[in-house]
Parts: sequence; C-alpha cells; structure tokens
Amino acid sequence: MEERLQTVLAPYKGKRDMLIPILQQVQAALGYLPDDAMAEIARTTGLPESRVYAVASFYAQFRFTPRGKHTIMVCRGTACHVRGAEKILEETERTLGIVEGETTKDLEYTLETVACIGCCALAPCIMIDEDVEAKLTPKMVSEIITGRNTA
Amino acid sequence: MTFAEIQAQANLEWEALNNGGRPQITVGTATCGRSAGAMAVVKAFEEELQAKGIDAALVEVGCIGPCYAEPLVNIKKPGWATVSYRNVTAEMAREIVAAFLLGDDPLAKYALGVFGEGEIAGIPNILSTPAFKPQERRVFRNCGTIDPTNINHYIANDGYIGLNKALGMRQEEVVDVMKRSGLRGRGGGGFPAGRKWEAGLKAKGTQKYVVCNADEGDPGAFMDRAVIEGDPHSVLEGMIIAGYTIGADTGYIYVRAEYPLAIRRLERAIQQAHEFGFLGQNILGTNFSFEIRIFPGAGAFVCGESTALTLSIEGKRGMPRVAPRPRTTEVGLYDKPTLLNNVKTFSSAPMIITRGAEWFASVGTEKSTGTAIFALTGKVQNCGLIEVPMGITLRDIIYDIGGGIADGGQFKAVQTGGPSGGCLPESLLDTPIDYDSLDAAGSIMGSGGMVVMDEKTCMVDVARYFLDFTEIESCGQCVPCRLGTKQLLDILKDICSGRGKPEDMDLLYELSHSVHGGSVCGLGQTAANPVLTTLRYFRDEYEAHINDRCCPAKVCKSLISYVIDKEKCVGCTLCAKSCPVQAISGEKKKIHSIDQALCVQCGVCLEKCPKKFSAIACVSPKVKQEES
Amino acid sequence: MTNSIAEIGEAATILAVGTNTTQAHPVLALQVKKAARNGARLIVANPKKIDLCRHATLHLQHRPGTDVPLLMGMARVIVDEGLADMAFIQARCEDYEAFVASLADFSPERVAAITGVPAEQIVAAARMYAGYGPASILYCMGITQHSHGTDNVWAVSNLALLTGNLGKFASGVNPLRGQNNVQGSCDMGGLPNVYPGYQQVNDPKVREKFESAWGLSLSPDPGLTLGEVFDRMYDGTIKSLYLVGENPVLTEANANHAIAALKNLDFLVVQDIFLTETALLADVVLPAATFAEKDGTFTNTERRVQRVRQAIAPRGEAKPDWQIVAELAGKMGAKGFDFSGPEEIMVEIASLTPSYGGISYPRLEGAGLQWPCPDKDHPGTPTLHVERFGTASGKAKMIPLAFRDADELPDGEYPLVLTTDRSLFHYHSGSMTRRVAGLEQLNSEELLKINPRDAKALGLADKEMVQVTSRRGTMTVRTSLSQVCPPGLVSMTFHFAESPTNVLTNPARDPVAKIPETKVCAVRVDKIAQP
Amino acid sequence: MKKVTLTIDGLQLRADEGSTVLQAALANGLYIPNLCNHPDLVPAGLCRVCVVKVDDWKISISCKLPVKEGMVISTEDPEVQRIRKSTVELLVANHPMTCLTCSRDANCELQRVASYVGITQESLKRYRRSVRQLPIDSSNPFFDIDHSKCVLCGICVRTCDELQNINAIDYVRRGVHTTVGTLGNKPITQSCCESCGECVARCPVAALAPKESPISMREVKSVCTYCGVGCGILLGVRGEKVVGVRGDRDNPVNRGSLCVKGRYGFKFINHPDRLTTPLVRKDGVLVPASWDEALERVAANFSEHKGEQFAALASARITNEDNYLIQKFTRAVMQTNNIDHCARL
Repeated sequence: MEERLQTVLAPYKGKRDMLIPILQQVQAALGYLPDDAMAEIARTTGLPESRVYAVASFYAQFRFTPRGKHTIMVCRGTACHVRGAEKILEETERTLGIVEGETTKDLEYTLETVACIGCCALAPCIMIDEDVEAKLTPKMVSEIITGRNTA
Repeated sequence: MTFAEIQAQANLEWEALNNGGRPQITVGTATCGRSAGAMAVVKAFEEELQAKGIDAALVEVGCIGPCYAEPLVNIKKPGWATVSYRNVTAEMAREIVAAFLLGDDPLAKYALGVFGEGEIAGIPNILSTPAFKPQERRVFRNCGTIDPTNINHYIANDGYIGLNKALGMRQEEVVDVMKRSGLRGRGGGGFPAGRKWEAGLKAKGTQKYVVCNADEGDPGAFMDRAVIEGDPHSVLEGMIIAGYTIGADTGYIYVRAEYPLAIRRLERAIQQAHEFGFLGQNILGTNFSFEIRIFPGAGAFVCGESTALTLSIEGKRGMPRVAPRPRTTEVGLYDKPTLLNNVKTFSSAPMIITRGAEWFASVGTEKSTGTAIFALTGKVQNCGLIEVPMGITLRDIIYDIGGGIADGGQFKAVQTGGPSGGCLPESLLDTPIDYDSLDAAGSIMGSGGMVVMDEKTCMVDVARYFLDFTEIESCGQCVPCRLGTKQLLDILKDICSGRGKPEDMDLLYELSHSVHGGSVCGLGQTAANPVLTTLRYFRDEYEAHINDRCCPAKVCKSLISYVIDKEKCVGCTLCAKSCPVQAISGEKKKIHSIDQALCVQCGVCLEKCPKKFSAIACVSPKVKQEES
Repeated sequence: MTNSIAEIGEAATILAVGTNTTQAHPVLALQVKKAARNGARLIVANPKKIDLCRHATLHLQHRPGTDVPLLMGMARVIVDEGLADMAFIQARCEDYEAFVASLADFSPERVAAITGVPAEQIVAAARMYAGYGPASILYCMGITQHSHGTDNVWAVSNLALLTGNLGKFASGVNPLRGQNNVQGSCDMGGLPNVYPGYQQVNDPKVREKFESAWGLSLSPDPGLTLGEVFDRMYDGTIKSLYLVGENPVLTEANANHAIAALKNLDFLVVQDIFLTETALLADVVLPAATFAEKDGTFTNTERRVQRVRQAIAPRGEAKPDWQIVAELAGKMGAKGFDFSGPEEIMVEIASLTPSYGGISYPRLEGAGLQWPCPDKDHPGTPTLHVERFGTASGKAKMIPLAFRDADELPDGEYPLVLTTDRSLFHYHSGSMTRRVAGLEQLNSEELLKINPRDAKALGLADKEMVQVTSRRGTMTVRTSLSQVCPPGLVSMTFHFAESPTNVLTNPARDPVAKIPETKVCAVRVDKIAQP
Repeated sequence: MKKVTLTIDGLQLRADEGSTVLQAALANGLYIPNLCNHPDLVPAGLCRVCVVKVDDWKISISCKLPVKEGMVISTEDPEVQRIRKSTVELLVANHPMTCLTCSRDANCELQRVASYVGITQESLKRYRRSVRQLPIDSSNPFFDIDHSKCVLCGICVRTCDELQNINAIDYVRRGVHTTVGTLGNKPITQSCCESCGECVARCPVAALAPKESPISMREVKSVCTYCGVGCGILLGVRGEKVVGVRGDRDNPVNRGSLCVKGRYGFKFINHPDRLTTPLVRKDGVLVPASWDEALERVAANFSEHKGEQFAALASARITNEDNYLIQKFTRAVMQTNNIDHCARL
C-alpha cells in the first residue's frame, strides 16, 4: 500500500487545492481511504489531518471501509422512485443479504444507492459497476444477481 | 491554418460522409442508449457489414432524445430518406442490413419515422409526428447527428464560427449581444446571462475564471450529460467565448464523477480543440489565451450551488458561502471574479453569437426567450429529452410530445424543477413553461426535470421522497436546513406510516416557511417546495393518510394490505412460491391466504399472480388479519 | 524583548531562531501564527522540524551550533545585495566596517557547507528579512545555551542593526524569557555582577548609592555565576548555600557534578514549595508560599511589571519568600528588613532602581507597566531603543564574528548529537506540572525523539527502552521515532527525574554569559540487552 | 473611527462604521439572540438565530450585516420571530433534556435563546424529538466531548483554526450527520490537540465541557506562574482552595487566551505534597521543626560563612520583591555578591 500511495502522492507536495482529485486517485488506487492514507495526504499537502477527513467525509464518493469487488448502485432518481425503486432496493438487499451501504462478507458486492444515474427514461434501473440494468422488476433483480453468481 | 482552411477541411470530411454515395448508419451510444443495449447493436452492425462485405459508414452519435425508443438507429441510404429505427436489437440489426441495405425493404415495422428529403410509404415523417412537431432543436442541434468525438463534424455544422466571430468583436459588443438575446441562466435560477457576463467583464481584477456547472445533481434530470456526451464542443466554444468576453484565462468544468462517458468525451474534445488552436496560447492568432480544466465532482448535490461549487474546486467542503456576501462574479473561485454558468447556457452562446440575438429571441416568450430542455420521465408514454420553445404548455408536452400517460393510467401531477421544485395538478396543466409562470404556480423551471405522476403515485410519499433527498444532501451548516429538513422528513415518514397527527399539516406548513426564510442557500430555501405544493394541491391525500390511515395510491406500505380474492384464486401456488417471507399458505388447487402478520408488502405476489386470474389485490387502509 | 508581545502579530517578517515557540511559549506563539496567517513571512531557523514549521514560509534546518554562520551568511547576502539600511547604520551604529570585514568568511556557499542549509535558502531568507519590514527576530535558549551563546546573540543583533530592524514598532530583537519571572529576578539584581536595574556592583557611584541606602559597606567584587558557584562548592571554597526555588539536581548541565558539589557543602538551605530532588539533600528546608498565596509582582518577557495577588492563605506554616528572608535577616540582627509587605518593598525598589523608578502598586492596577518607567508620570516603554541605545555613545556596536563550532562534536564513540527542548505539558524540573494528574496523563515520561532512519540503523523500535550515554553520564529512556529530528540528531526534554537528561549534557560554558551548552552534546544510543 | 446612525426596534443608536448590526446592538446593550457568534471570531452566520428584518422588507442575519447610515432594523417583526422561533425549537427538539444534570445549566446560551424566544412545552410537543446518540469522548483529562449536546455553531472549529491555528478538529460528514471531529473520528487525544481548552472556554453549550467545574465563590486577578509570557489570569477560589483558572480578557498580554498549563495546571497549589512546616536534618534525616528552630539554625550557620564562603541562588519563579530581598540579604547581610539564579536554563 505504501508504494502505491507514494506514487499517487508524488506530484502533489504542498498542493492543498488538489485535495479532492488526490482523494479520488488514492481511493482509486486503494479501493477506499484508510486513516493512515489520509494522514499521509495531510503530510504531503500540508493540510491539517482534520481538514483532509472533513473534506473526504463531506462527499458521497469517498469510502472509509474496504469495498466489494463489484458495486451495485440502485438509482433513487425521481423517475425510478415513481416506478418502484423502493421495491427494487428491497429485493436487492434481500438477494444480497445486506443493506444499503454494506458489503457482502465474501467481499463480492458493495450495495449503494445513487441520487440518479440519469437513465430516467429506462426507470427503474440499477448500475452494476459500469453496466446499467434498465426497466427492472424486483423479480428481474434477483435473477440478474443470482445469474451473475452462477455464471 | 486559418479558420477558413479549418472549415474547408471539415466540410470536406462531412460531405464525404453524408453524400459519399455509401450508406451511413448512426447509432446513439450515449449512456441511455448504452444502457438500452446500443453497444450490442453496434457490434451486430459491424459483424454484419463485414460478413456481407457492405461498404457503409458506421457512426456512433450522442443522444437524439427519445429515450423510450433506444437503442435508436438512423440509416441514410443514398437515394432514400433517412430512416430512424426504434428499440433496435442485435437481431433486428442483422435483419435491417439484409432487408434494407442489401435489399430495398426499409422494414417499416421497426421504423420510428423518416426525416430529411424524400418520403417512404408506410413510414411517417418524424417531424410531423406529435412527439416531434412542437420541438425546436437548438441546444440539441448536433446531438444525435454528429460524431461527438470528431471535431470536424462539429466545425462542419457551424462549429466555432461564434468563437471566430466573437474574437473579432469588442468584449462589450459580445455582452451586448448576450443581453439582447434575453438568454436566462439555464441552471434553474433564470438570472439573465448577459447581465452576468457584463458583471464578469466589469469585475476588477487581472485573474478571472470561467466555470461551467455540469454537476447535474437533480434526480430526474440528465440533459446536461446528453449535451456533453452528444455535442461537447458546443460547451467548450461557449466557455471560450465567455473567457474572452470577461477577460479570463482559465475555465473549469465541474462535472459529476458519475458521468464517466461525459468526462471522456470532454477530455477528447479539449485535446482536439487544442490541436485546432481553439484552446491554448493565442487562440486563432489573436493574443487571447485560454485553458479549460475538468474537475470531477465527488458527489454532493449542494455543489450545484455556485459558491459551494467554487469552494469544492478549491478542495474544500462544498458549503455555500453565507449572505450577505459579494456576488460570485466579484468574489468567486479562489476569491477571484468568476463567471459561472450551466452547460446549456454555455452551449447556447455560440449560436447566439453566430446567428444573432434576434434569431435566438425569435422563439419563446418575451421574458423567457429561446428554448427549454426537459427530461420528460415518470408515468408517461414517451420518456426522453425534449427541447421546446419557452411558453408551450405542460399539457402539450405531456399529451403530445409525451404521448399521454403510460399504461393507460390517470394523470395526477407533474413535478418540475427537481427537489427544489413542486408538484402541479391537473388544473394547472395549461400553465405555459417559462420561469415566471412556473414560479407563480409554486414550482420552478429548475434544471429541467419533469416527472409525470399518475393515480398510482402517492403525493405524500413523493414529498417524503424529496425531503429524504434534501435531508441527505443538505450540507448541514445552517440550522433551518439541517434540522428543518430532518423534522419535515420525520413528520412525513410518520404520516406515511400511519402515525400522522391532525396538527402535523399546520406544523409542516409553518416549518416549511421558516426553512425557506431561514436557510443560508438556495437548496435550503427551496427544500420545502415539494411539501408546500403537495399540501396546497393534494391536501386531501394528507388528510386521508392522517385521518383515515389510508393511502389512496396504495403506495405507503404501513397503510396497505395485499389480499387474495377467494372468488378468483384457483390455488395455482405461484404467489406462495414467490413470497420471500412465506406469508402465503394454501395447497395446490386450494384457495390461498396471506398472513398479514408476516407480509412485508413487497408486492411480488401481485406481480406473480397470472393476469387471467388477478386474484390478488392491494387495499388501503390495512385489513385486519381475520378479514383476509 | 525590545518590542511588546502584541507587536509580533503585526510584523511583516518574523525570524524565529532557536525557539520552539508553540511548545515553550504557547500564548506568545499565537501572535506568530496570527502574523503568518495574515500573510507575514515566517522564517523558522531550527535544527528540528518543529511544529511552528507548519506555518513557516521558509524552514532553515541548520546543524546545531551553527547559528553564527547562518546569521552571518544572511548578513553577507544583505550587504552584497545592497539591502542594508545604511541610513540607520550611519545614524545609530558603530564599527560597521569591521563587521563587514568579518563577513568575508561567510559566503552563502561556505555557510551552506557548514550549516547544511542550501545556499539559495540562505539568500531567500536574507531577502525576506531585509526586504519586508517591520521585521522581528524571536530567539530563545536555542541561541543562548551554547558555548558561544554570546556570539549567537551578537549575530542576531548584527542582523537587526544591519537592516534597521530595531527600535521600531513590531521591529526588533526579542529574546523569549523562559520562566515566569526570570526577567524580574534579573531586574532585581539576582545576578553576581549587578544591583537591581543592572547597576554594576563595581561602579563606585552605584555602590555608594546602595551603601548609603542600606546603611553599610558592600563588596566591590562581582560574585560568582551559577556554574562557577557549583565549581567552588565542588572544590570546597563555598561552604554554605542558600537555595531558593530551584532544583539544580535536574536542571544543571552535567547533573552528576552538580549533585557531588551539593553533597560537598557544609550547609545547604533549600527554600521551596515541594520537597524537590535537591531539597532532599538539604540540612534545612524552608516551606515557601506559592504565587497564589502571596502578593507581589512578576515582570514578563516584554518587561511588563504585573501584580500577583494573594488568592488563598499559605498552606500550613508556609510563608512568602520575602517574609522568610526578612525574618532570617532579623534573626541575624540585620536592619532594613522590617517591611509591612511587598508594596513597601516595591517602594524601596523604585527608589534605588532607575528603570523601576515610576513603578508603584497603585499604578500597576490594570495592565501593569513596561520598564523603563523612570518616574511616576512615565507611561512605560512598549518599544526599546526608539531614539538611542543604552550605551555610553548611544550607538549600537556591530560585532565582527568568527565561526566557532560546538564544544563537543559527534565522533565514532558518540555518533549522535543530543539537543534539549521543552514539552508543552511540563515546566522545568516538573515539580509543579508533574503533580497535576491531567498534565501527567498527557505526557507521562521522557521520550527520546530519534529519526526513523537512525532508529533503523540501530535496530530500535518505536517506544523501546534504550540507554543514552555521553562522556559524562548515562540514563535510560523510551524512544519516539519522529521526523522532527533529522538523521544524526536526537532530542529530549529535562522534565523527568526518572530519566534525568542533564546527566548527559555538556557544562562547557560561554565565556561571557557563563551559560552551559545544553543544546549540543555528543551521545550514544544503545539497545538495552534483553535478559 | 467614523460613526453611523441606525435604528433598531425604534431605538436610535450610533455604531462604528464597519461593525455589524449584531455588534452595534450588543454594544448598545440591546440583546439580539445568537448562538454561533463570538467576539473573537469571524462571523459565520450559521445558527440563523440572529435574523432581523432590514428596512422593512429584507430578512437577513445580523451577525454579518454591516451597519449603514439610516438603516432601520426590526428584531420583532412577525416573520423574523417565526423563523427565529422555529429555528430554536428545532435546536431544542434535537437537544437532550438533561439540563438539571448539565454542567452548563443556568449558564447555557441555548437556554438563554430558548427562553428569549419563548419556547413552551406546547410548541415543543408538536415536534419529533431526536437526539444524536454518539459515545462521549472522555479521552482528554481536562474536558469531555458530548456530541449529543453539540449545536454545530462551529465556534470550537473556528477557534482551533482562526485563533490557535492548530486545526485539531473540523466538521465531519454532512447534513444531519455532521459532527465536529478529528481524522477518522479518533479520540481527541490522538489528534494534534494541545488541550489549550480555548474551544471549551467558548462552547455555548456543554458539548465541550470541563471534567470538573466546581463553582468558585470569588475570582482573584493575578498572573500565570508558568512561562515568561506572563498571561493575565483569574484564579477561581473556593474557601482556601484554587478550583479553576480563567484567562483575563482585559490583560493586554494574552487577551484571555491560555495554554494547557496556564488553564489546567493549577492543582499543584493545593497538592498534599506541599511543604507545610520547616524541616531540619537531625541524625541524617529531615524532621519537622518550628520556624524559630529552623531559622535559628540557618542564622547560626550563615553567620559563620559570610563573604566568599557563601552563595545564594535566587529564583526565576518568585516575585520581584522576594528576589530583591534575597539579593539585599546576600549583599548586605552576607557581604558577598555571590548571588545568581537559573536565568540561563
């Protein structure tokens, strides 16, 4: 982890205003933002440790616990909501056996909700990593997930 | 190269593509197209053309608009009108190649319509269909028709003419044109763009910035993404013109990290603009230099607020600056004068400069000129992005362009403006779309989300939904927004779960006004709009929830029960098998029953019960155990 | 201090050399940080990466004991680049030419070689200090506790004079006094060579004044300084010692020598509030009252005389020090000690001490007074040397200097340099702070700050007990791996009796100020063999 | 300083140009309720409790509103009152009702504004109560951090930033989940906190509260006994015990600021280890003795060692008067200049 972190941070010595891009790159490299990584970011940029965490914890993108191999994002956009996103989320939680924000024990899936994927016309939909599954019913969700696992 | 030479070159390429005597296949591969399976379609076409040895141009384009028809494929065969195919699958792609490209059968059954010169029997001209007739494609001028990754396509379609022209004008002249065009900020606030540019120009300071707000956070709005994915150069050109006008040397595009494709398209476009001399040092031989940087937003709705957005670029918490404070045009990014506009505002600028203020103002209303873009979604037939002249009524949009309510449902409400907007009822369907009329009705234009709701939508639940959103997205710095949205949400949750109290409606009203009057920023000040408008237009639903513990739309779980109609049930056991909590008992060929104590109201049984029986019903208020 | 504390916050440039301000003077440090926050240039010159560096524009991390070349190097740049304030120098300084001549040896390159500070940083610092006034210099023990501490101080004042940064608002030379009333005890003549107000004991006129005031004859010979006193105790010349509110067993450099000296006395009287490590050696221990139990005055580092007021009665039979002394003098049949209280003592002080001439208790209500305050109408003096300097000629001497390295340098046997500092949470020998449970919890033991690279080379882990040895003694302490110390340098405080740092330190004294070199000595750090 | 005239609730008053409406009002003894305002800090305008109506049309907060000549301010306007009331009601609805056991009871800014805007049990009943449940951080020996009582005025965060420049704490997360915390919400003692207690001293409620806060009967103005800065302090006294220390805001040296030693390091005064009687060595051991006995022994010995056989070491801790007498004693009585002290250490 140390080396990966150092390579990411190398170009940013003293660059306080680059904090958010730095956090994004560190998370991309490590999968999440461990405390000691944030402390290192503070040392590199010259920002107070508390400030680094203050900023990181403000934005939805940043995670402070390890993530699953795959991320399932259930869209909670208005269009999806009026077309039953709640039920989609419940079914997903039921199928994975975890609730929003959690990661499955086998570290396969992390389940999140997102304000809007922007596929409102194809509501309700979820995003598995970069692929969007559109016009879903609860039934389809369980099929998709179980299908991925058996495949 | 001079600009003329650049144009000549681009036109050559464009001509070759369009009238080169070979068929041209364009597939919409923006995010919405992709999620509908466009990439598979592209692949199918590639393979098929290969296999059949057909020489045709296969072009990926942006979003054309009618998402309901995605994946959308246009085929321009020499001598034929361009045919638009809807909901194309890989299978259909192969069929079309065989029938239309090899043979001469355009397969009318798959066609959405034709456009361009010529007609084809049995296929309507798209522009004459009610769905397109009222539309006026300006901001979307290139979306779905050009390859967004190819700058020459943009240039060949009047691209960068505006910039070239502007660089020949005095800064004050550009401001004047923008002012006369009457363009108002497309971010939702509707502040006159020309006046903002003027303020940016007059602001003192050698270092100034231009910032494009592409942090499209409204759930239910995705037109900014469509513009960037389909026509990125129009945004860049607008920003460069703005930079020249106010005297800035750097521009930032703040775009959501959730829009990976949009970011890739922008990066490509910026690189090309550099190669062609539209960005960088001494643009087009003038002494004006300009750079554009992309800033991927890290996910905070409040960063749509200009001061929060600039602070976020500085690497800080996106907490809006507290008024009284100077305008962003005076103290903005890094405390320097900053011109901040929305994607659509910037992409409108080039054509205003190119075609003139009068042309732009020729459509729309007096106070709201030009076109409006909406993401028409929800319970409507034709979901998608639409661009219409300001002043058109909600009814025209929903019933003509939208093709009416989906699944034969009943119209109940239309929500505009996202979480800051409001829900308007049937009685206001003839409200014309413009900033002021929507304000008057208690909603806002906002960033252009338009969600149609039918009788199966619970308005209390909708209010709860939006408050749930604003509570999560509140930055938390000021008390009225942080605790006010929470209190409103807690009350609405109670009402939705049958714990509402008669005095709650007054408290909701009172709090809503305090949150409006007390909050620091626009997010907080408008957070209660969904509550206020639903209270105002759908009070009866609140009363039903509170007084009768009944959810008329049968949405609020705590107030509904699923019951089996003894007369209709044939004991097919499908429901029992599918019930995730084994709440349904009954043997084969015997009437089933639902144990209300176990039922979690997931509705799977209703979904599973064959239509021919439709023995399961959802009722509200809840039924007692023995009744079921 | 030539300036007031509040002026520091207004400086445009601050050079903080040999002061770990946030730890040793936390509230004064607020002014430094305030200035930096408001855009002032803060130059920190310190061998260690101290907390203040977080706020610094520039950190000159020079090798311990090389302050003279560092500061003279800056002076050289200032002269070479024509940044000196010639008008000020002509009007108010002497010996400029001799001083400039001595700069020959201090080219940035040579200084860089000696100090380890890159030449361009020395140039940058010089330009900052000379270029952006008002500029203020802060220094502390890091300058004075050296075998050539006086040279260090001269180097500091040279720099200030050279740029005319003296005798102006927010512009001056500001030594930060370590203890609450160290300024006052000096002012009061708690020194072997001067009476109150720095009046020389060997000046006949002065002596006559005191003889007539006190009604007896006085010795014309300056006495011995602290370190010399211990030497004379050690060799038996001094037989009897009256020791008030001090704990030399922990605070003296080369403590073992100090302890031997104390044990060699015929008679030791210790007057303190606790039974300190030193008091344990006494023949008579006299219980004193704390600051909360008596009236009086303290004089702070900005020369502000302020009232201390009795809040509670002394514990048990404890008495204020002045009262004990008065009663002792009485027992010895002396006259002139029957005071009704501190206020009356201050009347006598004012009558004999020109700089305190205008000071009286009524006038100290409120904000106190900054000396010099010669008469009862004088408002006090926030900034010193505005018109003239306190020399015969009224002009300030610029002093030619040469580089002298520390008395003891690291070698094969003792490869590391040990320097001492202070903890924010403790005070001096800890007799007070270590009896405050909360402070003890926040910092409960001595830690040897050592660079991770050195620790690795020695195979030491963090928080490992190790043995530290110098030519004079040895002690055990826990390590603390930290980037604060550069490789080759280790650092400890001296607050903890159980790990007495000063058994290691070097007593080599500055010839003039007689201050031991507690900031530099050579040590060896050894793993403790696990049984 | 140029003055401007403005009217607040019909009262005409003069205020320094460049000051805010809130400052002007408070300076003229006119209370406008406020929570997140502190004279030492840049106004933040977050609590919204200080809202006023400007020139009968515009709602604004008064803590960031610069005074203007002829300005007319109303703090009693119905709209203002409604916003202010709901805002405070919201705060109270999310605040624990444990005043009786709270160290800030009767000295609490939230209580003050609540009673000022007239919060009643009835009006509160309508609200959904919820108090944040987070563990109390009691890692620091001198103060506790109780997030459930925090009103997020940000005074502590701004104190640690603007005044101390330490930045041990900052806002964490956002929205209703916002708290004040350290990196990873670790205990405060694992941060760079210097325990100066400046935030504790400024907290308007008991979110940051001293572990011990005995009520002192009187305060005595004095000077800190630690470093040479000489901060002005107020010793809180109860009977014959020093029970607390406060920074003296009127003192030009520290303007009320203190460090961890100055604020919390006073317990040595009443420590049981204090010497309470003279001790005299008899047969090799120190045993208690009377003052007479002790002083006579000292006098007897000193009389035999006058001159160069004697030396005195004065102290940098004791008063000027103490030091003066010691050097006078040494020079006049003991007839030597062998006097020094640890000025050099």
